[in-house]
Amino acid sequence: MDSALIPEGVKRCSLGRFSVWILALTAILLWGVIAMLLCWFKGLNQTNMNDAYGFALWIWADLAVIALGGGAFFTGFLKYIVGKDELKNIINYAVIIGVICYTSALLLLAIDVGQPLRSWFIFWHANVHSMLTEVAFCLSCYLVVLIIEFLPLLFENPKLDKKPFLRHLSHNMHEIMAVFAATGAFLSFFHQGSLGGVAGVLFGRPFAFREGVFIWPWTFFLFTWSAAACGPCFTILITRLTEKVTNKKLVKDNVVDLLAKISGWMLGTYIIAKIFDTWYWAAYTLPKQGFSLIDFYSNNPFYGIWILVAEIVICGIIPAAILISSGGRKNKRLFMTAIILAVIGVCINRWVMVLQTMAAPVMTFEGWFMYYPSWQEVATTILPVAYGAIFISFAYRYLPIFPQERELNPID
Amino acid sequence: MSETQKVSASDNKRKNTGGTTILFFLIGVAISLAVGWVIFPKLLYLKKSQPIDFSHAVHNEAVGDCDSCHFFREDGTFSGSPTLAQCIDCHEDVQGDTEAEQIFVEEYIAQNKEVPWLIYSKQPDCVFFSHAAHVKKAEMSCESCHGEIGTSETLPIYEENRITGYSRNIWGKNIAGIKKHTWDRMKMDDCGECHEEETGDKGSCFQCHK
Amino acid sequence: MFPFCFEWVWDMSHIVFMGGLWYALGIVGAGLTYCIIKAARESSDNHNDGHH
Amino acid sequence: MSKGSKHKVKKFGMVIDLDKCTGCGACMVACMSENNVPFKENESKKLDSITWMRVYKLENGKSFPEADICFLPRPCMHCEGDRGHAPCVSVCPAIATDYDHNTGIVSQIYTRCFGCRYCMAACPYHARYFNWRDPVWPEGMEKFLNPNVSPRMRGVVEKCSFCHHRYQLALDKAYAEGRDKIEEDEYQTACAHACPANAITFGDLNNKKHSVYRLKKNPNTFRLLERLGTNPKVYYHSSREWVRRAGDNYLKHEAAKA
Amino acid sequence: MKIDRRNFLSLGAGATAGLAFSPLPWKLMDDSSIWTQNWPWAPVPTDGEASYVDTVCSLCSGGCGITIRKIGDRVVKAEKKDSDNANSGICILGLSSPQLLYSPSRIKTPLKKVEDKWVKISVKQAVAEIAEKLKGLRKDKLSHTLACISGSSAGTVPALFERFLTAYGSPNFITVPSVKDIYKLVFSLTCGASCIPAFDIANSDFVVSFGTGLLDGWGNPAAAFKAHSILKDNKKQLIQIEPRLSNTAAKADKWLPIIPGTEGVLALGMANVIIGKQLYFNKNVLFDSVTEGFEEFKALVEKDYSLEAVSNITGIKQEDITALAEDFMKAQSPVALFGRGEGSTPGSLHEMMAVNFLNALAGNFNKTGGVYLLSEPDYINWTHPVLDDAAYYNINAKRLDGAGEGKYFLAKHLLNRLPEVVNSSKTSPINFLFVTDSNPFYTMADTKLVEEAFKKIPFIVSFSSYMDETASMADIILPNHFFLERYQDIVTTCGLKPAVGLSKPVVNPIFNTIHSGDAIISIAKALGGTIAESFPWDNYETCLQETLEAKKDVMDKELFWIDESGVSNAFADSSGKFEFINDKTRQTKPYIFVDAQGEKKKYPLTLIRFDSMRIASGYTANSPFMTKTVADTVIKENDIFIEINPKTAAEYNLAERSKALLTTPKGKAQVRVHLYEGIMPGIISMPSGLGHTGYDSYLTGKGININELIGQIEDPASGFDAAWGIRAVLARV
Repeated sequence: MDSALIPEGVKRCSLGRFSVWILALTAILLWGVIAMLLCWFKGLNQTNMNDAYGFALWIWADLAVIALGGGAFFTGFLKYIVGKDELKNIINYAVIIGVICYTSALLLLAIDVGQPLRSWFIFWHANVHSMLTEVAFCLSCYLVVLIIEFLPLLFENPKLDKKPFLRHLSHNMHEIMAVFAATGAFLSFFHQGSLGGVAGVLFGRPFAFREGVFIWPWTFFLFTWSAAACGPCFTILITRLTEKVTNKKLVKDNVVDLLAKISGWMLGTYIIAKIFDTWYWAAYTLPKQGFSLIDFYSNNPFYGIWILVAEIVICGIIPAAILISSGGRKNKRLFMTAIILAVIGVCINRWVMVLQTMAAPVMTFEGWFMYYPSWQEVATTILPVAYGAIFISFAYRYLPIFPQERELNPID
Repeated sequence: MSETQKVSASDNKRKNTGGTTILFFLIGVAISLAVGWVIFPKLLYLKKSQPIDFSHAVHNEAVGDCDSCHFFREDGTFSGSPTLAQCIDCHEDVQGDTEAEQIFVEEYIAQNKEVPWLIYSKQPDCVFFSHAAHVKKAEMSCESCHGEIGTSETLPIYEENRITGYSRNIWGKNIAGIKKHTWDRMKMDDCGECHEEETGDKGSCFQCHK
Repeated sequence: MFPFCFEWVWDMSHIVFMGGLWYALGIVGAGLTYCIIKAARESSDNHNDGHH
Repeated sequence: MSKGSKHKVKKFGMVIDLDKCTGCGACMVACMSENNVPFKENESKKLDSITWMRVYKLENGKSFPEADICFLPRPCMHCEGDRGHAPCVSVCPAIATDYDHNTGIVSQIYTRCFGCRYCMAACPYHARYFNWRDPVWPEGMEKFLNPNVSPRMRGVVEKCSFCHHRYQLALDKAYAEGRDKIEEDEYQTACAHACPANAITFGDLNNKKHSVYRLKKNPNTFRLLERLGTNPKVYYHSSREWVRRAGDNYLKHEAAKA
Repeated sequence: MKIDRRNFLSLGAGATAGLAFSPLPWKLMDDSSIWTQNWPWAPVPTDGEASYVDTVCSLCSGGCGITIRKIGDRVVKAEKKDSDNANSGICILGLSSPQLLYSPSRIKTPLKKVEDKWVKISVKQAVAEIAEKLKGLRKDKLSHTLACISGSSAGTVPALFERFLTAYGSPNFITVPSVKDIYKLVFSLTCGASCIPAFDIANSDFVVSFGTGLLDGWGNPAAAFKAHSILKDNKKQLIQIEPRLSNTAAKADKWLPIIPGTEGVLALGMANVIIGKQLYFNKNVLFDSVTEGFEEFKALVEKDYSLEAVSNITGIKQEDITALAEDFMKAQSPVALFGRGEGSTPGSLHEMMAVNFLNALAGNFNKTGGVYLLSEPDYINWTHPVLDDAAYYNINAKRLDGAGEGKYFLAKHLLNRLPEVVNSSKTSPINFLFVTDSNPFYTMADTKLVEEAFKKIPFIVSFSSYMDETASMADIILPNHFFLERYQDIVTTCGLKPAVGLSKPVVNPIFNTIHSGDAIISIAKALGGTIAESFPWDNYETCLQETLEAKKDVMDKELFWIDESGVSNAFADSSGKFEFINDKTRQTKPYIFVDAQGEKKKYPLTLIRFDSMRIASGYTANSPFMTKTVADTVIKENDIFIEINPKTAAEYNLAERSKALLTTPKGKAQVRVHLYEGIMPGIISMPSGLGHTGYDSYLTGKGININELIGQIEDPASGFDAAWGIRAVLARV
């Protein structure tokens, strides 16, 4: 029925099967939408956030999806600026994932703020000294860029492609895509960095605070770098997942291998910088404020030194080592482990920077603050996942995302 | 419908595309501009009449100045609109021959009911406005903010923003927010403008907010 | 965000921050406008070409 | 600092004598009553209970009978940070909170705040509170609301203002009387005024004539988390060493600030 | 021209572009945010002229001078009155008065219970119905079965009630007892005069408090706090002796934990040290000439209160006792305080006497920094009520509580005996009960017993302003004005120089309530005859005006009238000396200290109550603001916490916050535990003032009323309730 919309030369499942799949995802989406509406109409008392946890699950999810969505800017940067042309075979997907991640982030922020109808104050009455202002500006601008990067792909839909205007527009945009990609990379460097600054500038929170060069440019650098390292890993992970679901090979191994190799090097360098940062923080910054490292990893039921080990060693050094070595990349199982670990690693990092910062006591007479999200928070956090799956499903079905698909899966 | 028919039909359309497209575009623009500039303000504001008419001019002549009725209390706060207790001083009985006064005496004074005046310059609850700082310390005139209400013969229609509940005088009568006089608009930007001119900066938040 | 906003101050932070922002937005806007205008012209040219 | 102000700037602050504070909670209620702080049926969830002024109970950690406790009232510290860069002020994306260089008071504008709660994450004192719900006053009780402080709507952050409206009212009175300056006792916060033990002293830390100027110089005076560089304007006084030590973080073998 | 989809799109695009150049989207965006700034459901306080009215707070017996801030006709805030007057101050409760004034649990109109449901009635109707009932009772010659429980005995309103009972023909006017009753007894027994003590804490240089909650609500809290702060300023000593590290103990220079109930033993032990070391000579006091019974006392303490024995009993080290006694006597102006906690339970007479001997040994009576012995303000000089025969006959009937006779000869009122007296008779000896200015069903120990008694009483009239526990048991409620709505004279005698304060109406009554003074006058008038004759006043205000006469002008201006003449009253009669032991005290079998009820074997722990400034435990209950200040280690959701030493908790396998079943000989309750190093092992403590069943949703059902768990113990010397705790056992749930 929808064959006119399906790109030429590729095979898609039946509309019926597709509908069932979409319906199942929509059910999850609806659950999230209900939770979202509850938060909007009844207020944030629907969450388990409290005065000690002004930032919680949502802010973590925001930071995490923005880091994971970093695949878009970095792949774009590599393809258009650095000139790694093979990456054209995965850039479309990276952009789509980026669009999903960034729209999700904005949606979560819209639920997270107490007065969504006033949230435009952040632009109009901007405080240029606030990290969050920088984040908001760059985030929304970059989302515009992402959409611009996505539009040509959208116009390649067989039906839309028939309109001459759109066809030309798509063509023209392709032509100057390097300009957009460069702007996108510029904006991304800023907001990814500022997100690092969000926690790093909190000089009232010794767990998050970094001093001197370790706040600027170090923390900014760490966040940008980790997003650039792990974002492509996420793109690879989702690509592999899509291949698994569609039971097709969609991107050639050499493309993935190139991206993974670069990620590995990025991750490796990032982790060295991170270790240096942690060391300086533990050895010099903390003692000046009267703390020792172990203060932040003891006396509470959850945050032990394990989380530091997990973040830096298990989800940092190990995947970096695997991805850097060509042997590691060749071994399918090892490769996927590394990709998953890297994705988890950046999520742990964002979790720690947000939630552990809130959890650790600063005043000597307060204890650790523990928190678990309410179902409304969980549902609204899963909402983007369902939304993303639906988005990808439609995009995959109707848009020629993977240039190598036809070649890899010839229709007899 | 066959494929060929479809193509030719669209071909036909394309012929007069340029002209009609632009025409429709302009019609769209015109409709929107009319809605936005003319109809929207009419819908946005609810017109309300004051409970009774009042002539500032007559009163001003009788009592001499503004602060006979709008005075400072002993603690430095400003009394705002007069309460019934103040009016009774003169209006125990009907003084003149206006209908408004008769209504005032019969329906309010006699029944000891406060007049629910609609305050044109009412600022929202979050605003702390010190009349003392402006009138006493900075020696500003009432007109700089309240305009020529003091010499008016009759009370203008009060327009209430249906969404915000604000008096229209806050945004200003001009829907585009353009002002000619200092008193034409009373948004924060207008406060800031004068503060910047007079004191060198717009001031801190708490200077005007509570 | 704009120089006429209440909070605007002509200081280094505002000039750098907002300058960067408007610069980026300008590039994106100009690029997009260029593409649209070019596409519009091309599509009408195309149409003429097809007619001939 | 504002260009136009020729007069000497003020720096309002507090000195709280922990030897005198009995933990009675009068300051908390005075504050709530003065500032239209909402209340609800269950206020035992303390992380969801708005108390601009909160009295903490400190324990010395020793066993019976060496155990000791001390009460510590914690208003907003109105941190000066480095030249006005309080932890919360610089992070607010919409300038809903600012540092007034003429008074040293950190404001919070509820109608500007859109509830991102970044300031709460920034404040190490937990002095900032979020309105997780619409405040509700049972029928009739809205009558005691103070018109000098605007009630908050849900979804915004609020905190102690050093009863700034009392300063405004004092200034109004002074202006109306043709004065420019106010006396020490003309502007007192609700908590300082209410404290039955006179444990809270409030005034201009820059003014030699004000009691706080003298009291803050006592060697047994300390501030909370000074080492973080928050530069708070609330000073505490205690003759007990363990209490002074509890005011900041120290490494195990480090001596507390003298 | 055909309109097709393309034209439509074009129109839409044009409209969109046009809109962007019209004010509509921008103004709507601005207005929608302004809408969120002024949500119609968020209240906007109405502004108006501010005014300040001074009055006297009567929410507790402290009687502070306070200032009420009003905006228009609304009460907005209660504040400390700026004045040097010692009576000017405010505490957390006084600060709550605006909330209490507008509280949803205020009774808004007179109510009558019909088939267990409240029906609104008019004041007139209520008065008529009460009068009708009382007439019937009198006809049946049962006028003595009318009783009245009053929160206080001082001032014109209690006096009007007492006068009503007299005129009506009943001796059963009973006041709610407190430590003040014991203070009076201690001094009338040893100083031979009817006087009340004023402890000059601020000027003392060594204060030893035997469990007195100086900073936990005792006396006039605001004045006590001020005095304490002066002590601190002057670097003077405060020693607190009690088993729990209370707020007072925490502020003290030294906290001496003591086994509860043995405070009197410690005092006598200290006396023994003082006498043995002849430390009293330092004070130039020659005991044989200025005191009586000293030798006998000396013999007694030497015999029974050796250091070793006292140390064993009290759990305090011998050297600590000696040091304390020595320091006490070395001080220039030492003073010993007594009366547990906030003083809402009278306590053991002998314990108080024992402590007061220390004051005697220090010779600090009527000296700066010591104990002033003052007379009570005496300004109500009404003519005797007119009694008809019926009244005359019944007024001399035996008091139901037995006070003033036999073994209760020392006491004037014994409210604590009432439940037992009612419960032990087949039919209630009280047919009609007035309850005014008190909430006995809540505040009396042994709730079950009290409930049984109240249920047995056929007709109860409550004059409460609030739907409290007692009011909800009443048959008719004639709600009193709140103190901010009424005139009343407030007599303050707690630890300060006695003063009479004038509570003045700050606002017009906001509900259909009636001043209790007016209510009782109206009832008297409705009864007619001699009863009406005994109330010659038109209304309460004229009564007050006449009673206070010239003083009223002073009070209108100054709020207070302080009787400066009272100082010389002590030692006026009898021997004119301090009497350690005399005939009267010999009759009361000296020095039996009250132990806790319950078998030690079955109930190995001891439950004590603690008073907190943040929880009002008397007639006035907590405001929502006050409850908000209560820590989550005291109340969490509706669960109450008991404090327990971690060592003891470990024995019971209890961790912080674990639930436990607390059982005492009087009842059971589910509690949570809070581990507290500041409490003696083996002792558990629970706050008083919680567990209300009346009032509003801000208070009802929070925690447990400790009175449900604690029984009464009749003080063998005085007959007052002297229970300070009860034995208990905990079981993990």
